[in-house]
Amino acid sequence: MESLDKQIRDKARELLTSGAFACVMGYERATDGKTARPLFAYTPEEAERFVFDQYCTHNLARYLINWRDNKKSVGIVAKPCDTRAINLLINEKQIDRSKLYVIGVACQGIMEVGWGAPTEKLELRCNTCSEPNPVLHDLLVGEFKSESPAAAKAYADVAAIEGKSAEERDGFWQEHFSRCIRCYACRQSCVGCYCQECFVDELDPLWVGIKVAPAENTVWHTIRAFHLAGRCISCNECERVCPVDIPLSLLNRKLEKDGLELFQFQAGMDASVTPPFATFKKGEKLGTGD
Amino acid sequence: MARIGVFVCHCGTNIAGVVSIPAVLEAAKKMPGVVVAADDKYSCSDPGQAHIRAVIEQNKLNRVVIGSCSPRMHEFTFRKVMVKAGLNPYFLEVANIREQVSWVHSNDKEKATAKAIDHVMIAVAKVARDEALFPKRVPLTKRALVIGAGITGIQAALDIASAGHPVTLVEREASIGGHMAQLDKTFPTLDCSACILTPKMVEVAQHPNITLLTYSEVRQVSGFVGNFDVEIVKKARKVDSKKCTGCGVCWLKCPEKVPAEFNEGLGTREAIYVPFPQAVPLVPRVDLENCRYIKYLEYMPGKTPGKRPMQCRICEKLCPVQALDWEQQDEVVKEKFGAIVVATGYKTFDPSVCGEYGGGKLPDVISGLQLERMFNSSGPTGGEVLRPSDGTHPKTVVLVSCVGSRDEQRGRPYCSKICCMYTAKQTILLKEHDPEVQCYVFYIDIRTGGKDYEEFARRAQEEYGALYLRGRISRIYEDGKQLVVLGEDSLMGRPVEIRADMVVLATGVEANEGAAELAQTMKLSHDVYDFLTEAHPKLKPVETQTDGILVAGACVGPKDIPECVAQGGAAAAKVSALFSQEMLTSDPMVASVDNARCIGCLLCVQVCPYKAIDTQVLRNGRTVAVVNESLCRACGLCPAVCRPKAVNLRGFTNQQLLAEVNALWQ
Amino acid sequence: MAIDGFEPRIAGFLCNWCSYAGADLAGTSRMSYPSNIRIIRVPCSGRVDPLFVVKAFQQGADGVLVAGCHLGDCHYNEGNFYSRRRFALLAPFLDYLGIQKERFRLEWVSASEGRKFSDVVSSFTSDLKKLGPRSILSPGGRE
Amino acid sequence: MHQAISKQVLKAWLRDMMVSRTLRQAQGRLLIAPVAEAGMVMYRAVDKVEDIVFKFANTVLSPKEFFFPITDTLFTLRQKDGHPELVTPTMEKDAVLFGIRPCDALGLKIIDRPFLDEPADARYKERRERTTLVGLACSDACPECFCTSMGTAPDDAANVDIMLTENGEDYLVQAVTNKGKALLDGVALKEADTVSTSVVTPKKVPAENIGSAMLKAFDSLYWSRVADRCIHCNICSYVCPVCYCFDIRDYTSRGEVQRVRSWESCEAAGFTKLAGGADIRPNKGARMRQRFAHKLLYMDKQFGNLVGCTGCGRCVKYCPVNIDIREIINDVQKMAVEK
Repeated sequence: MESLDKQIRDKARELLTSGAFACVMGYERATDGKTARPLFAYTPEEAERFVFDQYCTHNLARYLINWRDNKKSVGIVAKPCDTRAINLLINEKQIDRSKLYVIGVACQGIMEVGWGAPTEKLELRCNTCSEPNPVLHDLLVGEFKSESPAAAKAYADVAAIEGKSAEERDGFWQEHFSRCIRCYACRQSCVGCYCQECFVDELDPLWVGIKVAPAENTVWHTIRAFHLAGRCISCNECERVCPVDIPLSLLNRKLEKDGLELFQFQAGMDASVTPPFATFKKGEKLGTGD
Repeated sequence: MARIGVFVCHCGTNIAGVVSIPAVLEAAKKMPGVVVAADDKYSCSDPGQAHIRAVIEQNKLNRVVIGSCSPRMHEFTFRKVMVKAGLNPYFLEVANIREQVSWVHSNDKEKATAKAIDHVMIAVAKVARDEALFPKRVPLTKRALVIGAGITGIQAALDIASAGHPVTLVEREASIGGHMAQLDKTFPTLDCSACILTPKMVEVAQHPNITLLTYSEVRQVSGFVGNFDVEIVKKARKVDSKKCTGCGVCWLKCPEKVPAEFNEGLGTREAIYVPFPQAVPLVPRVDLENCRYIKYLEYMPGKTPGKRPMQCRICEKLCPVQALDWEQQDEVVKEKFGAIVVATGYKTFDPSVCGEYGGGKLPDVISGLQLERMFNSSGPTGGEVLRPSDGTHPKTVVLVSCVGSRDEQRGRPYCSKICCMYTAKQTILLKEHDPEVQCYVFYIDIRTGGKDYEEFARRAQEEYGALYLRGRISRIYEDGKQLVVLGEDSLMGRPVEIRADMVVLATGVEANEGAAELAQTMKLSHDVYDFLTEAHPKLKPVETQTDGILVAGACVGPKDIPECVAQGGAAAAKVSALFSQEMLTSDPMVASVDNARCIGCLLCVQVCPYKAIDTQVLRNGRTVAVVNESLCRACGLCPAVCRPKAVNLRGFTNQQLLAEVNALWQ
Repeated sequence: MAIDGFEPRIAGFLCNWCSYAGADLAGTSRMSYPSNIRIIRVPCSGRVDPLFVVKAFQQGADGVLVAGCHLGDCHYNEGNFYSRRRFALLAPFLDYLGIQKERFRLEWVSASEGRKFSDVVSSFTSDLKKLGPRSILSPGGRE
Repeated sequence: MHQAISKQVLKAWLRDMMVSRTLRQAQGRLLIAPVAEAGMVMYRAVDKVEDIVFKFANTVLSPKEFFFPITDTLFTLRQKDGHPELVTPTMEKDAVLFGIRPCDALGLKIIDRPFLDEPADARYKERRERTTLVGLACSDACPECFCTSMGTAPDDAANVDIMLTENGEDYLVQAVTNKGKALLDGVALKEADTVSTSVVTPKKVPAENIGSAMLKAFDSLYWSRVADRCIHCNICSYVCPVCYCFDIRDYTSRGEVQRVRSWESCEAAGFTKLAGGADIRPNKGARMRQRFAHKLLYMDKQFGNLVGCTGCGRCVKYCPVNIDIREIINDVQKMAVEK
């Protein structure tokens, strides 16, 4: 079995040599020499820098939107959760599948990393992962997993919050939201957040005040999460990048959990399925307004 | 700069008796943008309206809030006042302080006043964000398309044409007339179907405003009310209808015989034929499947092994006017229409799926429509009721109702509405044809809603001696020359066995073939049985969700002739009303898309109930949504699902609604 | 635990065709109900963006009512089916954030149901009185 | 000879500051100090000395957020008896910022230029003048920091009022300014017996003449290649002790208007969007270059002998996609040589 690095480099070199590809996105070593960072290879030579290991945390599908209007094709190294993100973008007509080459990586799980601080601890998303194999790919590297180890405990932490009293929940979130510095890194890292102008940046109507205050922050976080309802593919980049450690995945996965229960829908699994807010069933029982 | 005037109506004591008008005026004067606040005894009265106009002019107001009764009452009245005062009518908001305040909170005047002030504040906040709106006027094509030329379509076409508008009537079959042409007599009057239908058919053919396109199908529909672009395929008859005189020599001499569809498979027709003698137009068509010359032509290029078909062409040789045109091809007609009436009718349930009734294998188990053809003197049996197996006259006839109706297991849970009545009619006609006949009817319920219907059904039993047995048939099988009908009489609670000479199945009504496809072509919705959906089951029975497209007759659901005629007329009336306008005025309160914000996810396209959102490609190559203002009904689903807030709904914009929310409890 | 003298604030988004007309009918029929609700007219319950609901809570609402035509009766055929899906997800989400689910109601009130409208406002008001005021999300937030 | 303060006395001193028993001040001072919050260390106003964290690598946000807050109400406009009334906020009490690192103190020194050069920013000026900085020397170097390359050092006392350096059980005390001396007035200091502070040596970065190197690399494609992976998340600007860009807007609520200044970042799309929709930095590469050019070139040009980086390393640590200013400085120097 050839190493993942070599398989990715070989394919990337081949794509870039063909002339049909503008760029191949993958990972290279970060400046700490241990962790990884995104690499955009434009030439076959640059493809030699590709690596893949359990520190390749970034969801590169986030960058695909930058290539939306490009005439040439692009290649992308995608973990299973990243491939769900690609499905999301295809479903929302943001990318053309025919101009995309997906090097799917069967994932062994990603470790929690900070710059210069790789750990041996699996990330939260991997502990709650329900799909360890790429849902779409043109080339598969790595070995398919036969079962999902984590699906059962996917929402234990969400259920723990649900189990608290309303006052406790309110206190919990206000503590976190009041810490928010509104850098919008959560949005910037998100595959689903590709609006030309985010509602939070809009001046007219002014949905969210400029003032960084708990009430405004709450509106921001509520709507940010809700705009991802039925769309979040649980890559958890938002939480990873948050400089003040707001547990954003607890918001996203609450909506994912309820979306699964109410609409039997999980984002990104199949690009051809209509998202839950764009359809309905007349007789369905949803617990609200039945 | 907004200069807002607030007018508070006393409504006599209706409002002023509960709400403190001075307090509301005082509060209103402090609201942002308000330059004047005034009151009226009755704002809607002539003096009230004149006062509002005067205050608007004196204070150079450009926006107005009126605190009064519900906007559902007088919004329109006050809009007209705005116009008279020289303002755009959409710079007006009505604060509901009567129905939703004074009339419901009379027990606490203080709280009622506080709520009235808040409602005025909400309206002031909204009016500041109002935009001038201008209705668009678009020309319309005063030409109607009627699809389907059964009795419904015929009626609709005649009524529209009589109102003076050109109509194109499209019929899929070679002749107009539809199912009604197949019937012998009609219930409950027993008048001859052909006698009442054919004059209308002739009238259609001769009406100067009606263009008849038979043997034609609608292929594509685009556009919107007043301006539909339609593509119609005129299928090749291989007969030049301009030359043909309908003399009939061709079909009399055609050697090929095929089962006659018009006669429900009883008897035969030729390969060049008219479906029935009174066909309109009386122009035969060549059946491309069965014509010997056509088969020969198809054989020649490939020269596939096998017997070479004969070249025939007898019809061509005999035709006195050389009307046969073997070169004739399908022709596509593209035309503009202002309105479309869909009257595509129904088909009857196919009983061959029902094993217990012999599954279509027993020759003497026939359908109601087959019996109709036998009754008919121009039918396959010359008006004699004969057993298909041996041509003898049946003496014991069992009629079975609800075949393919009220049957959950076969996916037809609905009542077909007409079968009870036509079964009763057929028992009478059977008896009239042969007084020795004894009829038995198996039924679930006898449904006879309609003028003179119940009396008619009773006559079948009481005067004509039809025996009605309540219960289902469990099995029909052949025993010698007779049929054994096993069933249950559920009123007596015992099994029944009848030895019958013939069984007639009252087959139910189904959506016509291709109904769902046609609905998709026109972006109409249909139910799970493929019946088209009307805009409102009670109040808009012939309208659809698409303006300018009307539905009538059995394509919406099972209907009898009087209903179909009424619906055809109703649809025609709607078309005439539409065509009475010189220009169409579109409501300016519709959705619009900001191209710069649109991300092209097209969620709006998916949720729009009116298919009013299309896509367009911008110069930079991006695909974005675009609203067809003529189709938009302003429900506001699209702005609510639009994450980047690229879609907005005029009159209820994000800016307006957010201003209202922000004004709550100020 | 009811708080003496607490008057909850309710923001009501009513669809023009059914619920707003139902509220009018309550008035025409002089059916008295608590004055705690402030009404915003919308064309359809499907027009109500979740943002408006969140903003109403931010603006100090103790409860938010969204009301539309009964399912199947929507003036626009299916608008309320979409709003039901939307709020079926939003309501538990707000609850999760600490805004109890009792503070949000999605109701179907037809134009003939003046009585139902009055009952809905009465019961919502009394439920909110029991729940008490919302402590957080005062306008402008905490400094 | 070195003065020192025992840890016990230090805590008592900090406690006293808040209530001002010994400091002859009408009211106590606001004490801002590093505290632990949700697993991070942040500067917060404290009311209990027990909450203060004395050993920490560095805080997530620099103490810039106290002088130039994330969100700052400049004034409030409200109605009073039918007339508009303008209310300008002022500090209620004098303040002490305890535990500032030399890198962050240098950061304040740097942004003093834009904020205090005339016309001075009133809000910033008041906070600066009424706040005493008590520095805490670093006992460890973080893997990401490079302060010695940017003109300061782990124990640099130049930009604080008082410098504390951990020395066994005590802290060495340097009263640098008069403001510092005043704060120490009456505090029981002692003489340090031995001095055994550890010497910390952060990594070096070739920052000499970086300005001229930046000029040479200005038009390079390099910037858009780095920007390829940038997600424009603003984190670098927000954690930076020097970045001082902001946006001002009016904030209305309940008939009251506040003029609010909040942090902004040159990395955000639309940061330079002008009326009419034009954007002078419309692409990612231009925004990426702006951040580094501002720090390494423009500040020097504008204020003279000033580099807008203190080597605190926060941007390196918190960047989600590893845009590493040290790598960039290296690359720029290399490009300059090649040119």
